[in-house]
Amino acid sequence: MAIDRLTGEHSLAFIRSEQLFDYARRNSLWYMAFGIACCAIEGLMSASGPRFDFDRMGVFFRASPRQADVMIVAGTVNKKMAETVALLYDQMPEPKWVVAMGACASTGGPFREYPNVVLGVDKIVPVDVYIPGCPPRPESVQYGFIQLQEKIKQQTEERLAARSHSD
Amino acid sequence: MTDPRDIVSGVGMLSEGTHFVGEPPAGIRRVPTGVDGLSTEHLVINMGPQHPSTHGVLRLLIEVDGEEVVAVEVTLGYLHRGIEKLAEHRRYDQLGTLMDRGDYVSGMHGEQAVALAVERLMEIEIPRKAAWIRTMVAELTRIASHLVWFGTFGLDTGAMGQFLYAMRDREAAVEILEAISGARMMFNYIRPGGVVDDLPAGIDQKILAFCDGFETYLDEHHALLGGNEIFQGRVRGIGVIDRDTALAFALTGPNLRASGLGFDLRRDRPYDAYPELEFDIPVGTTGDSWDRYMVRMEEMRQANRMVRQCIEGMPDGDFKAKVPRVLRPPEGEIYAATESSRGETGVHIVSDGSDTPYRFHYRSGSLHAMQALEEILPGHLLADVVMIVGSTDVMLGEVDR
Amino acid sequence: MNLDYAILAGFVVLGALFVGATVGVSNVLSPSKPSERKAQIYECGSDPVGPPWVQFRIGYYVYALLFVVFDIETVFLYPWAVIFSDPDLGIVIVLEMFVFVGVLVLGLLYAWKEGALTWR
Amino acid sequence: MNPVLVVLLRILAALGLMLANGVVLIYMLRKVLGHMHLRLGPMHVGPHGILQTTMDVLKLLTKEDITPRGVDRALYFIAPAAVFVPSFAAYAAIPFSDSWSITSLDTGLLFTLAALSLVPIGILMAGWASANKWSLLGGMRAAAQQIAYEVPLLLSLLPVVMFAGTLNLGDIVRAQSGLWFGFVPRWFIAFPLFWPAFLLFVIASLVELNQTPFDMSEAESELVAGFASEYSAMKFGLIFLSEFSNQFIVSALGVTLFFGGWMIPWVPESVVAPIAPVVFMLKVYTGIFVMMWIRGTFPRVRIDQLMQLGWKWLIPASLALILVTGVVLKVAQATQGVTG
Amino acid sequence: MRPDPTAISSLLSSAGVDAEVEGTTLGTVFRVALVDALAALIVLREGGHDFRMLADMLGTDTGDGIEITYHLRSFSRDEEVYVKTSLAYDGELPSVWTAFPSALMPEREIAELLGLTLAGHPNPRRLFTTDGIDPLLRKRVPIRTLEEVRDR
Repeated sequence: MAIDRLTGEHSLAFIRSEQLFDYARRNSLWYMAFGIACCAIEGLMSASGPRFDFDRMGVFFRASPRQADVMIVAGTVNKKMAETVALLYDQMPEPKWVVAMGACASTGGPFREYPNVVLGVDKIVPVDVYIPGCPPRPESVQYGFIQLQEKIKQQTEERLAARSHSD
Repeated sequence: MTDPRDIVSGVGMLSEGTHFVGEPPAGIRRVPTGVDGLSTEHLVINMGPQHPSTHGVLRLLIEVDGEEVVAVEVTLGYLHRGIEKLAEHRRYDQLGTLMDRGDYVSGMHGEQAVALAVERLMEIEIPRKAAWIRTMVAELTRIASHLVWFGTFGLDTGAMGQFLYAMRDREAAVEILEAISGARMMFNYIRPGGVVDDLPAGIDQKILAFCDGFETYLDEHHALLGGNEIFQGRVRGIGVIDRDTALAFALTGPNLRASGLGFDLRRDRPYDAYPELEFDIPVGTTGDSWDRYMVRMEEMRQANRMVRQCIEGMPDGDFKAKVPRVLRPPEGEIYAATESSRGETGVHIVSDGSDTPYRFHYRSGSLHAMQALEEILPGHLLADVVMIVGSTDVMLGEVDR
Repeated sequence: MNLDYAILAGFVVLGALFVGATVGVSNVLSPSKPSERKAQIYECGSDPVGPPWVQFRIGYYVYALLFVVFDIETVFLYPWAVIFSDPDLGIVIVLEMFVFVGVLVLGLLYAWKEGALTWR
Repeated sequence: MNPVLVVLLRILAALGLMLANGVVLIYMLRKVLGHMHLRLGPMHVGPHGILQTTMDVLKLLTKEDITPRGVDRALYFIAPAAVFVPSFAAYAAIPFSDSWSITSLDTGLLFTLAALSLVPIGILMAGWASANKWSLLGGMRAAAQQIAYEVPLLLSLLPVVMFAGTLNLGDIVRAQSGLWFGFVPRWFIAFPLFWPAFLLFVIASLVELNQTPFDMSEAESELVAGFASEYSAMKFGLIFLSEFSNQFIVSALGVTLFFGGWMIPWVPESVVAPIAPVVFMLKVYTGIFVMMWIRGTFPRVRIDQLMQLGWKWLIPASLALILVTGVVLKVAQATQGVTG
Repeated sequence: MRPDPTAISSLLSSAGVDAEVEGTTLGTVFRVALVDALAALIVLREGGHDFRMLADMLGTDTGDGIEITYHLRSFSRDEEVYVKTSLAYDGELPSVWTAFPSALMPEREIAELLGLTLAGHPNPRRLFTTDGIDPLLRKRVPIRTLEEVRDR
């Protein structure tokens, strides 16, 4: 994504450096403090609380989207909120990820029949990890973050595989 | 008697010319400051929907002069998800799930309101034990809910520690509620006719241990935050809602009691086991943020006392009355309300005799507190806005519904 | 010593170079996907309302003026403090300072009386 | 050796120290706050999460650098440097031991204070240039509080200078060597006369550092991220870094001026000399720990209360302090010749 | 808690408001004409019964119009009454905020979700939804069907 501008996308220099940077990225996932509804209590408050303590994994909150890596969509997104979610996602710097937390953010949840509710936040922004539950327990959110780390890890592995394939 | 029009002064100050989401309002207005040629321009700031301390998705359009707030307009609807509409398509025993997600921090009170309304409409007499269990879980929920308020209020002032200590105690309360109902937040435990299930074996020891611990923890919490000079300096005399304003805006719950009017549904419209319990109702004097803080702290203490009484005097018997599998209340209309953590949580049901309500209305304490905000915020500093919003403890889930 | 001041100059130059270098390296390493909405000023997830650069409260500038006076006076106090312990100067040095600080205090009192110290 | 090389090496050493400080202090903050809040803090990267800050820096290095539309471009780019350079330059005069310091400026104290007081100008620049209302308010608050507390900070250190008779930080430490009455170390903090000065210094320096309970310029619950709201990637990282570096500088100043710098009481100078820098660093880190402790427990003051406190209490108090100290010192000098 | 209906209806008629008393499961309900609603509320507030709080307000789509219910509470006498009035679909609802400021937002909500217009309201804009959304609480506006939800 970056050194590739100098050395090309399949260069070893690029892939190796991305391997290092992906390691850094997945261990320093700062999320944007943006609680919409019920899930915010479980996913953001309890999560940073003494019992679950996401800080252990380097998952830490920043209030401004300019300094965030992950957006946790924690709650029902309706048509009025959709613009805000999209704007905040756009304002985050690359590389960035989205976690759809709970049934509402994934599909609309218990409110999916109401015409004002958006059927899942993936209609607005690309979602990387879906966490089921209404609301998911903080442990589930933790597991979701571990899955996100796995996903970041896979990026470089896929690049390596593509390189050996092209050779 | 005060004319309400004297109380309401700032309404619509920001709304010269119509503006909707995305469209800028009139913007800057020049206001002469008395010095020739020197004038201050007002700044219009968007606070929210994404802001660390608007407690969800509240959006305040604030017009400031320097840091002083001149006018405020509250914009709602970022969490409007149609609880009232969807309830018209749910059976009566399913309404609790929606109410849980309305005021999501104190779900039990919403469920209780629905259950009371349906029981009154169908004239169901619930067993004594069911009433006692309901009262106990409602008070436990009140503790859990006020702890969230306490933690975020501390966070609003910049005291991180209080938030984390409050979360620790909340985890303990939530664990008990989970053992009873099976869920941490969305309980769906109180149903028309009683409760879903009996108390699990051995839970009374756990609850008593929690009550003992919480008594001392509460003193610690109060000493840490309320005993701090800086904190007192920030909340005393800030955001005063006097009695007339509180009545005019129909505030209920702790916000009303802080203004000096001791109206409490648990005592004045008794329901479930409250007539048999002993508890005090804290009442404030001036209605400033400090009074609201003190009222809520004392409510936690009283709630703890009630939980203890409930456990000690828990009667034997059934936990659920004999109710038909599908509830079909007779045609009619009913209003039932419970004293929730944020005020009067009322349920207004219009029944047409079928198994779903014809019209379901959810009256929430937070919406009315929200209206009062527009009125009391002007004149304060920007930093106070956060404190006042925090002290009224609005929950956007039940504002937008 | 002259070397000391050379070092100070070096600090400024090298510090600026370091900032430039890190930002430069970061720009090489980082992806860049500019977009219209990304470049929009952040305002809590809504579109900004009105421009931010307004004529700010006059109170701030009054403080700035007061500060300039006090800060310069304070800097004058430092050379005085350095030679304060010199036994040759005796009690006179204290009396002189009473006059100097007295003028400052008078100024402060005047500003206080005019209400310039009240934050609004 | 080539003097240019010497200069370069010394500056690079300072740069290394600053970066190391930033990394260690951010890790320390997260750990200290974590344990105070019944949590663990970073645990996953390296033993006890010791590499956590390194990961954060690496990540920030590879984040996209956003320049929003409508910012004042020149100022927006200069601001991180304007925050970073002065706080870096402040390392120049800190005496780590009798012989170890990057320079031994004769005006060391004045220079360090001057460097520190330049930082808020960078903050104001960042706040203004960002074209963001929260940033603007943050920058304005930073400027206002810096203005109000610059004077008490400068005045609170005057008694020390009056007593020591020098502005050279190394010489000020040397003036604190020896024992008083044979058992009280001659550190300035041991003299009751300097206690009010120390109190003033602590309050004023916490304000200058934008530290809790005076962190109004980046008050997270009020101003989102304050003056840094619009900064992303490494620009934000540099601002963040210099903030922690400033903590180090202020703590080092406090140790130098009041706590006897690199010295250990009752232990002869020659014994301490080999480990003097370690002693100094330990003292400085203790000071920073206290700042973090305050940060973990205190709520935030409101801006008008802060300004009232500054202009109406601290400035008159510090002026009175100078006069009282002057009279007491002269009287003592006349009667027994304590100084000399 | 239930006040004496005769005393209140005589109070209302003395102010020139015709009110029909209904004793339902809800409580004491007075049905008044739309034009009299504000006057009735003011009388209840200022008359001897001291109904100082408009505790709640709701609108119902009855099938042939909109029915508005005002829920009043008196603290000095510990009484609650309900005042009902009806108007046609898309009708104009006169604001009662001059008597009870707590009606400000509920009125906006009712007007928006039941498709009414507000008269005499200082800020008669939408409260919850964005422009172009149907009055969702009307019975004619359906919720999404299961098929729509499944297809997403």
